[in-house]
Amino acid sequence: MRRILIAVPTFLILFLLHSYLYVPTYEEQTRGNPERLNEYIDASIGDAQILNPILSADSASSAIESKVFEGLIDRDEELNFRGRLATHWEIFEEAYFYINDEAWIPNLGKADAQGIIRLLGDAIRDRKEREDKLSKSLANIEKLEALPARTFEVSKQEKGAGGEAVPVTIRVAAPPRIRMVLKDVDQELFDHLSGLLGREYFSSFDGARFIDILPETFSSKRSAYARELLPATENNPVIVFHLRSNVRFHDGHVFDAEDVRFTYEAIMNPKNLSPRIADYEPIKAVEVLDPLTIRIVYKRLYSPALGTWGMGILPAHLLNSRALREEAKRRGMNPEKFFLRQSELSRKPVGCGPFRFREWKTDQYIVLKRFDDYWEGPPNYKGYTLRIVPDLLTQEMEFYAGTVDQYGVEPHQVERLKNDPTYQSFSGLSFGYTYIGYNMRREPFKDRRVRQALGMAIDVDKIIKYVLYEQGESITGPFVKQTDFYNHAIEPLPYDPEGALKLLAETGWEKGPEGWLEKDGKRLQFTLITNQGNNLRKAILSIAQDSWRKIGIDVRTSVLEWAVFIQERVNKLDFDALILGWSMGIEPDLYQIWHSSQTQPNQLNFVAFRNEEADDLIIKIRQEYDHDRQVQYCHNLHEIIAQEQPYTFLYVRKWTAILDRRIVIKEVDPDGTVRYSRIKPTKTGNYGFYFNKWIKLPEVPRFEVEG
Amino acid sequence: MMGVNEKRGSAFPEGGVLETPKKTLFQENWGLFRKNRLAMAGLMIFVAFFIIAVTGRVLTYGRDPYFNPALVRLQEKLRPPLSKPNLETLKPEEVPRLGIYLFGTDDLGRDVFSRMFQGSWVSLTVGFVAVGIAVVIGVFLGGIGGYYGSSQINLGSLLASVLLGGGIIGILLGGTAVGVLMVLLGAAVAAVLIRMGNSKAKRPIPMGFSVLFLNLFSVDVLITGLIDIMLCFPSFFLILTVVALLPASIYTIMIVIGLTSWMGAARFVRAEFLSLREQDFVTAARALGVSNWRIIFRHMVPNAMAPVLVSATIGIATAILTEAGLSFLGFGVPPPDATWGNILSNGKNFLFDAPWLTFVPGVAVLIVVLAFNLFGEGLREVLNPKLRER
Amino acid sequence: MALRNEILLSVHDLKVFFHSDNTVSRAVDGVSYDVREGETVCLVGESGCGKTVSALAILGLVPQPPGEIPGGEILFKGKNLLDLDEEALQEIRGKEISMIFQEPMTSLNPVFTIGDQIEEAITTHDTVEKTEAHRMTVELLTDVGIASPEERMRDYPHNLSGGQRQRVMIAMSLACKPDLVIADEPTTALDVTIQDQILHLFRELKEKRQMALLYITHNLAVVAEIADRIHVMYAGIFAEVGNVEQIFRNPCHPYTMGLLASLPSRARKGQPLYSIPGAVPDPAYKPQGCPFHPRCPYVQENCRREFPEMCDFEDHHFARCPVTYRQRKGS
Amino acid sequence: MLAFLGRSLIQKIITLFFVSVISFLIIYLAPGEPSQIDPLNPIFTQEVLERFRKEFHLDKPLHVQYFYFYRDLISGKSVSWKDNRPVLGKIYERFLNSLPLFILGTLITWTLSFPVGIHAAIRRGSFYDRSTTFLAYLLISIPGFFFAYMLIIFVVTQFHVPVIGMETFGISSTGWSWLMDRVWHLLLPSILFGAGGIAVLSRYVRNQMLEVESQDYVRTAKAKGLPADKVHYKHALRNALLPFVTMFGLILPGLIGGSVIIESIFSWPGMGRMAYEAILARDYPVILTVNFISAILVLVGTFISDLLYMVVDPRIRL
Repeated sequence: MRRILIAVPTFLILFLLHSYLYVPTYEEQTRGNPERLNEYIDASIGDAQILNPILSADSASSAIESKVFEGLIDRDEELNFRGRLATHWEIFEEAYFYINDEAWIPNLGKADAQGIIRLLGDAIRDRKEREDKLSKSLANIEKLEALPARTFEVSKQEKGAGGEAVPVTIRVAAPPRIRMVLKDVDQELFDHLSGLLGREYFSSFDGARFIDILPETFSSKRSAYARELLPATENNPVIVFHLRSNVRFHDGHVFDAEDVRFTYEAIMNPKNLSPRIADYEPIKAVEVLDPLTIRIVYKRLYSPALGTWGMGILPAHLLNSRALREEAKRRGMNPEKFFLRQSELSRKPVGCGPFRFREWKTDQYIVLKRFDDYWEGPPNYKGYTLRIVPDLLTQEMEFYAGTVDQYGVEPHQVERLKNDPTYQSFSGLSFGYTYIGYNMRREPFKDRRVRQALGMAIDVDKIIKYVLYEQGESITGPFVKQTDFYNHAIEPLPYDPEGALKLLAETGWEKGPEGWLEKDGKRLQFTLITNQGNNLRKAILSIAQDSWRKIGIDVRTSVLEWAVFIQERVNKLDFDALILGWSMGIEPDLYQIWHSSQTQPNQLNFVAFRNEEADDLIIKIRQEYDHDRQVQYCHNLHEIIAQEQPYTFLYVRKWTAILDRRIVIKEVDPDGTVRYSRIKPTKTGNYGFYFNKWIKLPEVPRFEVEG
Repeated sequence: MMGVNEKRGSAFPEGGVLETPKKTLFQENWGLFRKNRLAMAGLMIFVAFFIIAVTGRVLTYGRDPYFNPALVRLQEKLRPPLSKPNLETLKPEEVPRLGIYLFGTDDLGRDVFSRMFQGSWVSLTVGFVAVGIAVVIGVFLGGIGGYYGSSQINLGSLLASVLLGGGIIGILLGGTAVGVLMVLLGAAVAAVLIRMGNSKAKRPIPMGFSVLFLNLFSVDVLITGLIDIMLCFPSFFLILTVVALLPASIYTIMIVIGLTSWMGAARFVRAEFLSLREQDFVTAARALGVSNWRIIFRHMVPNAMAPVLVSATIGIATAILTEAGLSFLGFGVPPPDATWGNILSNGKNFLFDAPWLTFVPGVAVLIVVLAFNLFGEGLREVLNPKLRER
Repeated sequence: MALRNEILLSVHDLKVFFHSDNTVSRAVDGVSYDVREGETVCLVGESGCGKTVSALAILGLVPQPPGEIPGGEILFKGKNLLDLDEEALQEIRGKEISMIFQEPMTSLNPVFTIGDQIEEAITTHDTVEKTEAHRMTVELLTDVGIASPEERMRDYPHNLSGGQRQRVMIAMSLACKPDLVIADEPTTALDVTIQDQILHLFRELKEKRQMALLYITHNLAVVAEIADRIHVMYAGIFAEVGNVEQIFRNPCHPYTMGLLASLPSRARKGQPLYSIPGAVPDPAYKPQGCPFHPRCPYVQENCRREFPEMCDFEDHHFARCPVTYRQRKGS
Repeated sequence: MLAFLGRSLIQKIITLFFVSVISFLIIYLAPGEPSQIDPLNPIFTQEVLERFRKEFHLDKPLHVQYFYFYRDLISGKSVSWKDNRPVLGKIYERFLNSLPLFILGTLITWTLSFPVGIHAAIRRGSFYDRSTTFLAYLLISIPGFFFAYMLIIFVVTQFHVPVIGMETFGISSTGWSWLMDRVWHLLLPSILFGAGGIAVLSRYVRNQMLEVESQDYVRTAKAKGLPADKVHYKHALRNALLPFVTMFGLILPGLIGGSVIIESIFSWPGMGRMAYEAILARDYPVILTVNFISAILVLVGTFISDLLYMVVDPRIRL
């Protein structure tokens, strides 16, 4: 017995230790393994959730999806749109209005469709004599036609008196309509036309006259139906995409316009619960003109629309309803309850991007292999792997050992590794910013001066210098800093605690006996909250608390778990001040975050920023298709927001990355000469823009073009 | 073992020339305890820690604490231990009290020494309060289970308490109407029970009400059932779930750790009570007409405390470790309160740049937890005669 | 009793101390006695007087530490047992000297069958076939008066009554036909009728097996039935030594007198039973002088100061009491 | 015997019911909703959120949700809200990953604790005893993640071999060396997994042995002339082992447990991490299923330990 008790553990320990002999060292895995050079290994803290671009909403999934799937367009180094699956596209507008036969047109009186056509036609011909604005709009009209009157029926379900569903039939006898085709989208068209047709021409159109409702009990909804079914005017922007020919999916199937249409329909199918549905809701129709041409008509002016077509295109032949039914049958599941989310393809995606999916081991790794038939030519790397390493410290160690090419590097590590000859480092501004937001429903934040004073008490430059190690820049407004939309003319708030105290004194907050600021015997006290899991925000929290305490503000702090933070505090508008960040799209659409209609619980304007001028600009921005005009609106809006200081805008972080110096861009000229060049971030800070041309070499090469 | 020492302590009744030196139980145990050098070391560290923690409470809190753990000096970040502050960049009030950064500074330039000092108090509070809660609940439930073990709970009282409790919860959750109705019903049942219960002996209970007096199960079944249910939850996960879901604060953490770790104490006390209840001195006390509560608190609780004391000491150690584990996952005591756990887990991000941020709190936690454990082990040996060395 | 036989065991000036905290308990404080072949020697005394410890010392079972044997020798068949190492002692334990303990309830291992435990005693010392060991066990159990031994052998100790367990203990101690059996209060935990049966069994077995018996008890009545020689022990020393006749007829030490006076058979009807006042002193705090003096009715000034000498009263009858000696010899 | 079985079965089912209700209430009444409903993601509109809620039955009254949930669970149909995979499948996959860790950890704990504890008891008070006591408490006093980092850094810097993950990343070898590679990767996490266990168990073994060593039958065994090894390792140990046999039942719940911290540090895709991520994402089906299964394992474990106790201790017969 005693011998067993000693022998067994001894043997066990020896057995376990001897396994050491079989493990390849890091040396063998990296330098000793030439194949390693052909593979790029990325590290991520979390696993992907679902590999379907229309369903996923997390960053790990999108990292993979961006390699496997390809969109119609994307943005180039200068952030302009660039064709991918689409070679080129046109944007124009179709605009409609109903003939208002009761309106009095200046110099003409009442007019029917023909009359209006004639009037407009003359005006277009004679536009040079007109005032500037209208003439521009008129010049933009390419085609003008009258559509005859027509009648149609619409049936709807309504709730009856007792809550039961009642079918309602609406008979519409629509009057004639004018259709205009515009060369460019023009959000001010009808505004300008009303100068020609009379100020009241569009607004006095009463659609209710043309509607009959059965049963009569629902007549009260007449005007609502009229607004919906017979809008006086309608702007229908149209995008026509011309698709690239001979592009293949990873399974060899040829890509065509049907795939695009399928992707759109899949997003809109309520059964799929796609989180992207809001982006595509403004679409009125998607029409396949021929296999390589697709036309998308929008219900209304919506300038961010074009950007949404960067969405990865799904293979229709694998995911359409027939394919899903077959898959359900094969896997013995109920076809009635089998949708896109259930499909195996959400875990084994097929797209037409540069890499094809190979393997996904949950919470371990996702392996992609080069797609040799990629339309732009195959990437240099033979494989791309995303390793899931949940701990940052072990990620760092794997990186030093060379078994990971990239990891979530922290600013202080960049500082240390920057000067290491084996590594190259990149940084460029990111698209998100961090801020302190104030609940303007509450005292003392109602006063702009208090918000300004709070902002002035925090030394943002010091935060950037010491906490971010210069891996960030200050920011003054809600636009992406490297785009034109950002107004560089605006100066950031100065760090000036004395000035802050002066501002506060103006509003009645004076130092009390204990050193705290007081007003009417009440101490200036509030709670600053942020979410758990973000060390930088936690650091900002401590710094802000410390800075504010220094000028005598009694700040309490609290760090909350994400879901609790959002759902209990932010969504219920139950907070004083919070630290949070917004990750921005390039599109300057600020409607959800800054428009005054979005201040209800569960909406994103939780600080309750209300400003009429800003509201107007926000609407204009999202309807404007002209870049220069959009930029002008944005600059104005930026100024207003900077003035009002609903947030203390802190900083925008930089993308930071550390790579082995041996990873370079390799290009082969048509004559076969190979050129190596250093990886350089684009103007927008995206160093991975040329990822497909990257390769790792055994030694750092001589670069032909230095710079 | 040998029966040699059994008669120690009995004095000679008459003409006792030589009195055997009398020792109280405490003295005797203390004597034994002192011989255990590891346990003594543990105790001494424990006392030192206690003093440090209390001093920390005094010196690091308030508007202008002597050691300010929250003072940010960004330009002085990540200074190694014992380094001198750069006096040119610091305002006079920002210079560390000791003239040097004894344990270095952290990523925001805060003085690690001050933070550790404050952390000692917070860690100690977390440990003591959490264990205090666990002990109180454990002793209370275990005591009831052990003492009233065989008393039966009847349908009526169950109904009344479920209705009352459910009603109150209902009102709190917003269902006012249903809640009030339930409370009223519960009160009615309780009233019926009390009236009937009092007059039970004199006249028979009317037919319809007798069902209320139907015995369901014993108190002991209820208590052990409760313990069983609690034991079914993996404890760290239960703590994690609750801490993650509730707003993070030092109180949440203390309460949650306390509420999830009372089962051990309850079991000890229950077992001890079950055996004590049968012993003569309790029977005697009962025969003298001493009230139940007095018997429990005067006679039984002190006797049952030994194992609880041991498990409480070790429980404090565990609570400190649990807090550190929660901090690692980001659910520990939130800033600005410093605990050793959150200093440690913040520090690990800088392991290669500032190893002291990991080692100072890591070693401190190690020493204190070890001290508690050794002290607890020493207590266990002393209080359990079977393990006693002679 | 004639001194015809060889001396089997000879204990000289044995001392066993126990160390605790800062005190030393002198549990056995210099005892000497002989056990001859086939002889029954009794150690008598109240509990706590060192009887059991002195017996355990013979088998080397005094736990060290805290125990310590600072002096004396135990000669068994000429070898000093105190000098032997653990392995040599194992050879002797069970094989040549075996021991029966006070508590039959706890002295048998609850997780083995009694058959296993007895067979183990046999196979430890003799190389015998399993079947042979089995046969011998059956025989032993029959010898000690266990009915249907084959079945009992498969029982666990908790299936047996106290008397049966003690019989099993006896059987186990006899397994290797030892020359000396030490019985430490073998009947104390049993009720009176069973006690009698067991005593009977001892006498019977002794006749049959020709073994020596060192019998330890606090019960003088038992001693009268079984002993050849008696050693009355008090506080780690012998108070009086003699054969049954001498002790019972002519007790010389006040302690022995007290013990005898407290025997129920000596009490007169209607009179309360005599008991010696006080209790055995704590071995760590023995009184100076004669250890019995605080309880002694004949105590004199000298007794409080001087440790008494062993006095030779008659042929092989000694007592450690100069006071009575002076009285008897002087008168 | 049958009565005992029946009674304890009923008791355990009742307990299970209450556990299911309580865990359900904790999860559902706690603030926060599933992360699919991430309201701060501008791409989610109110309608999408409502649709998600409906899909997850979150719009129903609580008792109806309870019913739906446990119906799905018992019929094996519940799916994770996070990635739409069947919960049981997910758990099984993780279970397979955690299993080797659990087995090796338990093996290390049990094989090491016994010799250490027994030896310490036999040589009580010796230097060996004191140093193992100290070491044991040292092991349970180190904060787990601190210890883990120290170990990893030590091994990585001294031996230059990978320790993270379930196997060397991208390993191409097969057969025996593949197996041994996995064993190596198991080594550190299972040492950490077992460290606390060794400390607790060896102390327990020691105390249990000490208690038994002072029993009369051990003295009897010595008096029989048995060699010391036989006395300690047969007579004493056999008795000291009784309570440990019952512990076999109690390690059962460890099958589905797992340390989030160790698994995160070692990139081990085990149960603990899954459950942790499920908590953060409010993936109710996963949290509740894990909880339910672990409750079942606890109950089955105690049941088995009761049975085992009856088997090994001849004194207990029901």
